[in-house]
Amino acid sequence: MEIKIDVPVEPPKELETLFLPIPKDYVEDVYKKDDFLILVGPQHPGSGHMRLIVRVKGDIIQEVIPDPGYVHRSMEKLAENRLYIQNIPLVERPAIMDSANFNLGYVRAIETALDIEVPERAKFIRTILAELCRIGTHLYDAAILAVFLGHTTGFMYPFGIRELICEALARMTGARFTSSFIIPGGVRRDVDERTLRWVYDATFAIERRLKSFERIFIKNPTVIARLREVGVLSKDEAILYGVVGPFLRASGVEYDTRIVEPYEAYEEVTWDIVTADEGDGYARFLVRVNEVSQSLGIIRQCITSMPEGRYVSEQICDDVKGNFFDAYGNLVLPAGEYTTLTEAARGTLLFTIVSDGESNVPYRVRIVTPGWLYLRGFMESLKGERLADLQAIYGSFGYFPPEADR
Amino acid sequence: MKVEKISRSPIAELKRHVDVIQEAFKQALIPDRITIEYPRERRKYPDNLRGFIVLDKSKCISCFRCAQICPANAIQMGFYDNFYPSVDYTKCIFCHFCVESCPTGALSGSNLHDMAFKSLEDMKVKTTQMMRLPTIIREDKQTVEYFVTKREWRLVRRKELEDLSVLRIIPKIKPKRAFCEEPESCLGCRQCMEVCPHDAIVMERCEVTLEGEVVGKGCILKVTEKCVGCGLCVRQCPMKILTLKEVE
Amino acid sequence: MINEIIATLIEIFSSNSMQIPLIQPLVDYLMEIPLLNILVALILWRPFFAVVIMPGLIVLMLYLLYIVWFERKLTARIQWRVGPLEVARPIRGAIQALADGLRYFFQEAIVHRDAHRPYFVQLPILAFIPILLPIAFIPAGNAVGIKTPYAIQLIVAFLALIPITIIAIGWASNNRFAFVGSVREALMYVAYEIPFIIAVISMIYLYGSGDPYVAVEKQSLLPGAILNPIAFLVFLITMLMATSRLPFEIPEADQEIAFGPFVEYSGMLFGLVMVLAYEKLYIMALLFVILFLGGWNGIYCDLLGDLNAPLWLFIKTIVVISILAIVRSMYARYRIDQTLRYSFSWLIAFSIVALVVGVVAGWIV
Amino acid sequence: MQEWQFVVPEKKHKKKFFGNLKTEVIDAKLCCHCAACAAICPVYGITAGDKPIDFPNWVKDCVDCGACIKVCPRWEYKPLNGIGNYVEAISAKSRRFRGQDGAMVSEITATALEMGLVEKAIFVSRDEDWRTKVITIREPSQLYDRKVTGTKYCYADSIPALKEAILSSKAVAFVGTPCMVSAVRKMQKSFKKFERVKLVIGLFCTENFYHHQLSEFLLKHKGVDLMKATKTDIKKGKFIVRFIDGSRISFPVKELEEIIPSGCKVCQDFSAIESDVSVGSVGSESGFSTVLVRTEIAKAIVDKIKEKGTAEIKEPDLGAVQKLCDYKIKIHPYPPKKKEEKGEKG
Repeated sequence: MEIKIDVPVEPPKELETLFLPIPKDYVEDVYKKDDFLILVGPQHPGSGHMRLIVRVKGDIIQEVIPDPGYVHRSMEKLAENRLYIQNIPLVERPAIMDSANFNLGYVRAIETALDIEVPERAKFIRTILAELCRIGTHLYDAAILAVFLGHTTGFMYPFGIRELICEALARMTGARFTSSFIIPGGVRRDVDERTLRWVYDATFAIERRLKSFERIFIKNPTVIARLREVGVLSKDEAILYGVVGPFLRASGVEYDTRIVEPYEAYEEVTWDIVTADEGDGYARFLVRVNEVSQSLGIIRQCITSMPEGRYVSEQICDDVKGNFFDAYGNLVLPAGEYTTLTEAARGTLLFTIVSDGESNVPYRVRIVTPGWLYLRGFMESLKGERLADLQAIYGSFGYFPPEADR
Repeated sequence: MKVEKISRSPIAELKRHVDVIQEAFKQALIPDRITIEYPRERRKYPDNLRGFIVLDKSKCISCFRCAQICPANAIQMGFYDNFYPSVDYTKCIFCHFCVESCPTGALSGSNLHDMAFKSLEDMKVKTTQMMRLPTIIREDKQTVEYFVTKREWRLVRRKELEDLSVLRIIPKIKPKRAFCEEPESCLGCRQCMEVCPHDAIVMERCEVTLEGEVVGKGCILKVTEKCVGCGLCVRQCPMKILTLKEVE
Repeated sequence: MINEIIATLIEIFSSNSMQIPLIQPLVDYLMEIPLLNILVALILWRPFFAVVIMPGLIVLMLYLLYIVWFERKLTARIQWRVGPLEVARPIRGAIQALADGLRYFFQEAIVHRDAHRPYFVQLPILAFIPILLPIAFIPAGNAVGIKTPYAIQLIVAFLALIPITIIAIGWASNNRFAFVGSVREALMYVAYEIPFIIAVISMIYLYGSGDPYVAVEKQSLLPGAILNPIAFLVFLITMLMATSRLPFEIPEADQEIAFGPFVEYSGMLFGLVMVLAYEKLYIMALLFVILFLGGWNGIYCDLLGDLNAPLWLFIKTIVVISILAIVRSMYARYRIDQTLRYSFSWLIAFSIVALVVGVVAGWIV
Repeated sequence: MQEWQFVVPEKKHKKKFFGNLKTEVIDAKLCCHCAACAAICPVYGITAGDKPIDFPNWVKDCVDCGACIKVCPRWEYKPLNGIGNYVEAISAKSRRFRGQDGAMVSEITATALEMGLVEKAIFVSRDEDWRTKVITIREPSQLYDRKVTGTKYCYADSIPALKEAILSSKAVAFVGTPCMVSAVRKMQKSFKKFERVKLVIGLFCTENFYHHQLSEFLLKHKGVDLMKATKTDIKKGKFIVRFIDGSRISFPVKELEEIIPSGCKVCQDFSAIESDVSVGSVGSESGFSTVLVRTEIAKAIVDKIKEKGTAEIKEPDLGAVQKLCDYKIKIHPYPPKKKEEKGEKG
């Protein structure tokens, strides 16, 4: 029932000085209706670098208005002033843990432009890298979800396991992450047999550690109580709001770019799409947890069926070492527009490169990151939940502002 | 593949509680600790780890490739007896594009990944400092490595210290030489001559006064034996008539 | 004149002083020295000893140092980490809490513009009164501050005051999150207080009196935990809720509302409000030990004499708290509505069952 | 060991070569502002644009290579005049494009592109204010833009764009005024790379203007705002400006005397004698343009046009062209008359 307060409630002054992306009369309307505006973020233990303007009535969230762009780095504009090859470290930066997938999308756009045929071995190595980064991102998101639920152990375990991923990346590429390892035409260096064996064993070690993580966090009754039937997105809603990636699959839609238009070695390996029906926070979490095991399977298959051969296409150069500048320094794409779809860890990632055919820098680079795509669904799923569920849903979506803001 | 349903029966609920408590106490008694106490024990990293960049001055042909490929604009070419790179570690992102670009293997990466600088000025590492690894103060008494098998993942601590090696790979590249493919359209601007760091391109039969005026007519540009194939003249030539050709 | 006063004071003190054979020679030697003997006599005076030394203030401080460090160490151990180590490395960073306290002490305590300044500053200090008052009533064998047959009821009553101060803190610091936190604290207060009191009442029924001595003496054979396990369980859970520990760390949910009522505090004031929950836990654990674990019953050591009882009480308390500390790294945080539902359905039902059991057991015993 | 030779031209003064150019051409009011020197300058120091050719502190920056002198059409200037020799003369009107008159420039370029004779063509487009800007045509569809076709009576830096084009592609077509055409020919003589310019289309030209002077003059004296203009034209000694609303204003070219650049005052080449094919409105009725085909490649293109029938062909009246050539010789004497010089001096 509605409780009327006769006391005139004035909206506080600071709301005007905060440059909120909402009109002034909205704030007045909120205070007239004796709702409550809570500004979560951009610097808040329970939010990424994004301000969420939460309108609550009692404990129930009426509406959430996002204020993204706090970590906007104008990546697309920066990309217009650099050589094509120099953009590779740049496009990795939006999602640090997910660097290989971003790198892959950009590089594939260049390859479609120059129609380079990538050798098989390079494809397999790329697939391993992409899947390692996918696991790393899922673990990272699980950790963030855990700490949002106040479960510090659940925060530490995935980061501990992620250390092994970083080690594997370091052994393969030479950097713990943002390893600008994927270049047009292949990869920068060949990966020897010992490292591959090590990664193969590491996958099992990761699985063992995930068991104890499952006991203490995934199947934790309090976690289940917090996440189940929270932030439900039905199948139609998820499609309507353009949710992508695991979060779309959690609502029962079998869509995965790796299946729809397979790009690297994903045709050679066998794996299946993980889906769930509930579409609630717990389903979103479980889908990603199961995807981790799928990715581990993919990595093992890739390593066991790793073909021999070149690691970089002979159209570029016979050996990257030493020829890097001559091969890529003055790369000019034929005029046109080249788009690639990649399944990044958090969903569909779109790269578009527009080239004018003359200059050695891109005319336009368009990056549409998954975070930006499912932000709307995230906001919609918050309506009608309790204030404490804000963080639970946030974690269940694994929203990553730097990725969305680019 | 669907994710499996979680049963809501109180029995299963209780079992999960028991699992949690069991796991917690197990870890409390025998923890699977993986923390590395960093300054005292150093982690073993692979040799190809991208770390501090080391320059071999004798090999460097000052071709400016590293400075031009650097995505972060961190490399500047300073002049000593010739042009040599110097890395600004406030900007460097350790992508090692420069190392990959170096045609003679003068630049090479080391697996020294933890550098401390006293001030921002020190982070602009000079060429002289780049020629060897910086002075290292070792606090570490032992080396740690992640030992991974199919069954387990643990830390192995070994007493001997890890040696911070420099991974030197000399790329297999045929020596190149500047070559003029269309002499008829040479402007005679002598840009190639001026940009050449090794004075490999010389001009004959007409002299240039101090004001830079050319006296005489019908000059000859010459690529001498000194050319190391850095390709600067190729990039400089306004008519794009120079190329690099492999010498056999 | 003065000498007579001192003489009478020493007379009063030593008439009712702790008898500890272990240090008796030292005490005798010190009693010879003038002006020092009155100090020794005062320290050994039972009420003073109970309130100030053990289980009183000094031990409380030691306990605070211990529990903050131990909790962090244990959590780190479970989480594959090392935990606080660099402060006093030889003793594994045991004085980390002291270092933190020092940092808080020298940190600037900011009182922001919109806060109600006097209350904002006073309330953290006022909050200590309901913490310290129960200590005067908690007996440890012969060492007791104020001896009364209604000690347990009084302790419960004083404990009930603490949430009010926390709510007032939330009001004083005029902040959205503090507001939400105080409301949650109020709701939690209602949620845990009723089962908690019912559980205590059931034990009082069981022992037939609110007198700790009677309770402890009745547990000489069987501890109360076995006499009334349901009350034991309810008391344990309500203890977690009352001291806002995980999984019921709802009022100051760090990630949701950023420490709730204490969001605006900094420096020394934050240090004060941070240890509130721990001190509350200490008092409740003392009560818990007295009610369920047979208080100061234990193997009697002749050398220690009167010191036996406080020591046993303290050891049991520390053990209980140390075991409770593990919960922090096991569970995530429940939601406020879930907690209320549990407590108003299950906990109250349990506590009523516990009351019945207590009445029956009390009638039998 | 490899060596090659280049020629350093003769110096007239004891200066760097741009100094020579400055004294001999620019200060002697012979510069026709074709921007060939700006294009060829290896240090990119020579600046063209909508102002006289200049090289800020050339004394220091000029590398003294003499390329600018090699390409300058007015260095040791011998004016060409008359119609020049041609293999065929037609008057045609394009069926596809709409241009100044017959849009034959666009037609020829489009045909050349379709035949694959050239990869790209350097055209001059304009903005709202009739400022010229150079664009590169890659496929004929770009020529449907009315901004691209149609005459602009202002200088444009076509030749710098031409140089960039030849560095990147093998065969280029070029459209320009007679002075530009002769500049391109001179470049081709000096530097082999410029032989990649396969097709040079010359335009009939009496004189050309600086944009700022022209727009300022029109605004001051005629109250004409070029922003609203859709077409400018010179017909029968009259300067005609058409507007969006269909109205038109016209006045004799004589009035433009004061803003005619000095370089044009000594130019007698009306019909772009050195070009492959010259196009202009003179000598045809309105809506048609005269095409003077001079070389084989142009002939091939015109034959292709005929066979495809993308333009309707008529007989031109070459007398009119001849008349204008003589007229230009009359009004632009070389060397300039004494009294004019006096007038300029005074």
